[in-house]
Amino acid sequence: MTEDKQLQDELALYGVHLTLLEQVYNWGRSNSLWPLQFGLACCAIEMIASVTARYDLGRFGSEIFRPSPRQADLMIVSGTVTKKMAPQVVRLYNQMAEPKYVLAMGACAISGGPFKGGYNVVKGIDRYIPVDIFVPGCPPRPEALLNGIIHLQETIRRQKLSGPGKARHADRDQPSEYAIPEEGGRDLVPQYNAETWRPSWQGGGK
Amino acid sequence: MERMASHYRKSGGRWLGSGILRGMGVTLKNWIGSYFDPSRLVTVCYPGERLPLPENSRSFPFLIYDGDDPEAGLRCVACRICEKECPPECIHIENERDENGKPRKRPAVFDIDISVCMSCQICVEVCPFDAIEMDQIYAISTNARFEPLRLHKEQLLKPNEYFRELSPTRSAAADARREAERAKQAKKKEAGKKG
Amino acid sequence: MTSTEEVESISEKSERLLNISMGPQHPSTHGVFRMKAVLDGETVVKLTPVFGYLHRNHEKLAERTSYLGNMPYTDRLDYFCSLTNNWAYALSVERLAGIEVPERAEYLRVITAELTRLQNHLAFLGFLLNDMGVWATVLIYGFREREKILDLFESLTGARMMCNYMRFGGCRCDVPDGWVEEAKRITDELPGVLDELEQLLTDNEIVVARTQGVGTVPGRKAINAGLTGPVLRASGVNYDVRKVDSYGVYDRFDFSVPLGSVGDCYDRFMLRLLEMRQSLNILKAALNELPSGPIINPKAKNRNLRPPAGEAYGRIESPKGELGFYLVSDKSGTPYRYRVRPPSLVNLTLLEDMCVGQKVADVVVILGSIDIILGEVDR
Amino acid sequence: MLDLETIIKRVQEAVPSCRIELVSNESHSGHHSLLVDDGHAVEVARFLRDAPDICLDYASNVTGIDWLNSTVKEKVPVTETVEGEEKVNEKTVEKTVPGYLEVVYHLYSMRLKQGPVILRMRTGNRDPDVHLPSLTPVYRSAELQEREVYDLFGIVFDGHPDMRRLLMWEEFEDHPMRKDYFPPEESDESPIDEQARPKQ
Repeated sequence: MTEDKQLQDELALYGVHLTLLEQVYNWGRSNSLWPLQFGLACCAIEMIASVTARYDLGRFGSEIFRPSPRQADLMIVSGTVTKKMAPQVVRLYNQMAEPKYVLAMGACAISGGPFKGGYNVVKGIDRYIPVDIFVPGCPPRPEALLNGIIHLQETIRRQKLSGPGKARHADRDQPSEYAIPEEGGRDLVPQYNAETWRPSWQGGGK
Repeated sequence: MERMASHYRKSGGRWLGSGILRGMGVTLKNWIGSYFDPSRLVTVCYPGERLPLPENSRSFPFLIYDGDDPEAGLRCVACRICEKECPPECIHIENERDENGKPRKRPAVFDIDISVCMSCQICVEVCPFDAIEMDQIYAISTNARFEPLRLHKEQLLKPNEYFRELSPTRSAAADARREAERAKQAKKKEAGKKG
Repeated sequence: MTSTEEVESISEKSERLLNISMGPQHPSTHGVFRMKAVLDGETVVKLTPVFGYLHRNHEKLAERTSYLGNMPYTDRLDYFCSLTNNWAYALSVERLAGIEVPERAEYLRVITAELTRLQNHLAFLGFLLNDMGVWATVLIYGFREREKILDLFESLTGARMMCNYMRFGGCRCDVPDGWVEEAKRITDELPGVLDELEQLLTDNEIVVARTQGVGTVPGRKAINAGLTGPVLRASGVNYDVRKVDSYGVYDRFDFSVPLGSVGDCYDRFMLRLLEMRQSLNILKAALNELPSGPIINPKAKNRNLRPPAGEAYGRIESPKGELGFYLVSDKSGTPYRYRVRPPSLVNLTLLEDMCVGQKVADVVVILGSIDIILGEVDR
Repeated sequence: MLDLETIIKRVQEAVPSCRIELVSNESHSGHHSLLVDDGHAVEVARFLRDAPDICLDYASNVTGIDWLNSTVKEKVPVTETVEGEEKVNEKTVEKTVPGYLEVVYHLYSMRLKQGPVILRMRTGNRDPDVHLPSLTPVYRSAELQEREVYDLFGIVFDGHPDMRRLLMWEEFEDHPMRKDYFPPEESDESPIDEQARPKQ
């Protein structure tokens, strides 16, 4: 890859622009990330603020919030995911078409945040669905969300579509839907999705 | 005394559609204004340009040290008040121990989990030594959940000069408090020697 | 109210009836609210609200957190109005522990609370019109002005939304240099903005058609159902906790309480526009008269506060309605019982009554005109 | 504003068989309250709402409190015969006060702009299904709040038109605001908690 990059840069000096289909594809996708219109709690207000005039998420091609998961590429989990809400969040994720990304915005979505001790709070949405970007803060400023989206765009531009280490959505072995937890008598069943998540003392994360 | 909203109750404009046209006048004014009028030209093109943050603005806590050496100038004495008072319990402190296992007044471990921190600055408020303060760095985003969002002592330690730059008013007040405390201690010591 | 059996028998009789579920992910429900509606064609026959999708155990967590530690949690109740939440909680603790508040702090509280009311109502207009199908025009105008107020909050308290500003016996920090002048400038600017919003909205034929006569609540019924705030006053009931209790220093300001006459969505929407003008009057006076002095009672204890055993109920007029905190102390460092009286939840009591008989598209407008925040509904 | 003694007197005149007593409150707020027996609570509430000079037409806040069993140390005089002499000694006896659940209503008058008058009702014990009468027929504003109390404290309100859980899902078994409720064991993933976890 690095040699290709050098060659590309050299040729560009002579006015010859070469690119890979992969790069064009990733460039196109990264600049039209349509988020799901889906606000959970306090962070949703900062998410809305980042769409309005001062911060203008539209500059990054993400101003079109789609109310339907079928048309969305990016799920911004903006707020506390309660145990009553978690099944719907996973269902919405399952309904989104590939390639899809998840951005956990704010302390609550990452880890349960200040409410992590509550009986009805899921301690981080990464227990049920894979998360690509984490933006800490309570709530993160709109700039922090923009920063997270820029980070996600960079991540997308680096993704490979074939060969080893290819992106999750390009890998047919990776699931694109995850089990929806059920509401049990005392807690959600299961408490976390063992396919995607392990407690931190067993290595944590994926 | 009370105004009735019914005085303001209208049933549309003078003729059908005039209300809508008036409204569209407002949107037109805003649209044209968004090219010329600075009060309607509000977009800040982050990340290229950024608004200056006010002095009081806060994001996550950091630890202050005096002088050049972070270990020698560490203000924190591991009294663990902030750990106890932190509402979401995101601070973890372990004391340094001497050979006999007795705890020293220094933290061996000082971790803040910013994936839990709610930026409430109660740790700053309760700290009797002005050792912890609120930073203004907000542009943090990570790919991983655990390690990058858990700040260790080494990452948290920042010099007092950094704080002076961040907030001249609050750092000046803190410096004055510390100076007064030091003078009081010295006086006590002297009095003790005399006595 | 129609009972479930009745509706089931109706749906057996007629196959015209349609069950639809709106939410918890729905662009108009202002968060994670869900409504189960039974429709006859376009008309709503029955509507059941479903709560709890944002129930994050505020009250349970508060029972193990210190009195001071609960202050930042109150920010996250009604996350638009952190400062009024702070005030209500501080007021209850002050009643419980018998703490006096210095004059300057009271003025600062009034100033921040009225600024909160302004930015809440600005955002409310945006969301209501968004629900009506204006998409984002008014929302963007409203948020443009709201950002200016949030800048004030940030330079005073350090945060845009989660201010955590008030303390038992006063406020946490004094105003920075130039803050009062900046606040005055914005207060002088805002009437122009309100004029513009009124010009944009009040005689717009579509707004009038969508809101007048929709979701009407008579005053007697509103009182019995415990509606408070703008929703109650739109039905013509003159009840504003700022006037009735005159907590803080509200009795020193000359302001009037706008009232509606019909109690429909139009009145609720108009009333907020008028209320903003009154808030500006209070703000102007408070900023001019801001006295000097301490901002916190030096005798007041915040850390390790252990109020005497007993209970207290403190309430204020938050932008949504009457926000109350009921605290029971058992002399320990944490409240024995900590209860929030959420205006957003109680204001939803009459949601079904307002919606039945209306078209399904009006449900969205009615919900928008009540102005709920899910963080407070479910806590 | 009528004082509570007068209100008690008026209530006893209007609803003769009801038991109503004053519960005093030592804190600085001075919010004393009225304890009503559950058999007559609805009648009392209706009287308080409809009497023209009391006119408590608005129930602001409805909430539950869980009081656990508590032990109270009491000094009891005991007559003992020591060496032929009769002596009155004071002896400390531990007494268990059974716990109960309590519902508190904060009533205001919107017409007279007065209040609050605080009504309380108590259950006899802390059993899983304790019953109290619902005041929703009198005050519609109690509808959602009583449902919340049922959900979180497990008090069943008789006469409530729609007694379902408000916040938790239907299959949920516990009543989480009770003092003896503990959330289910969870694998806690916060690094801080993990550090605090004893190393195995």
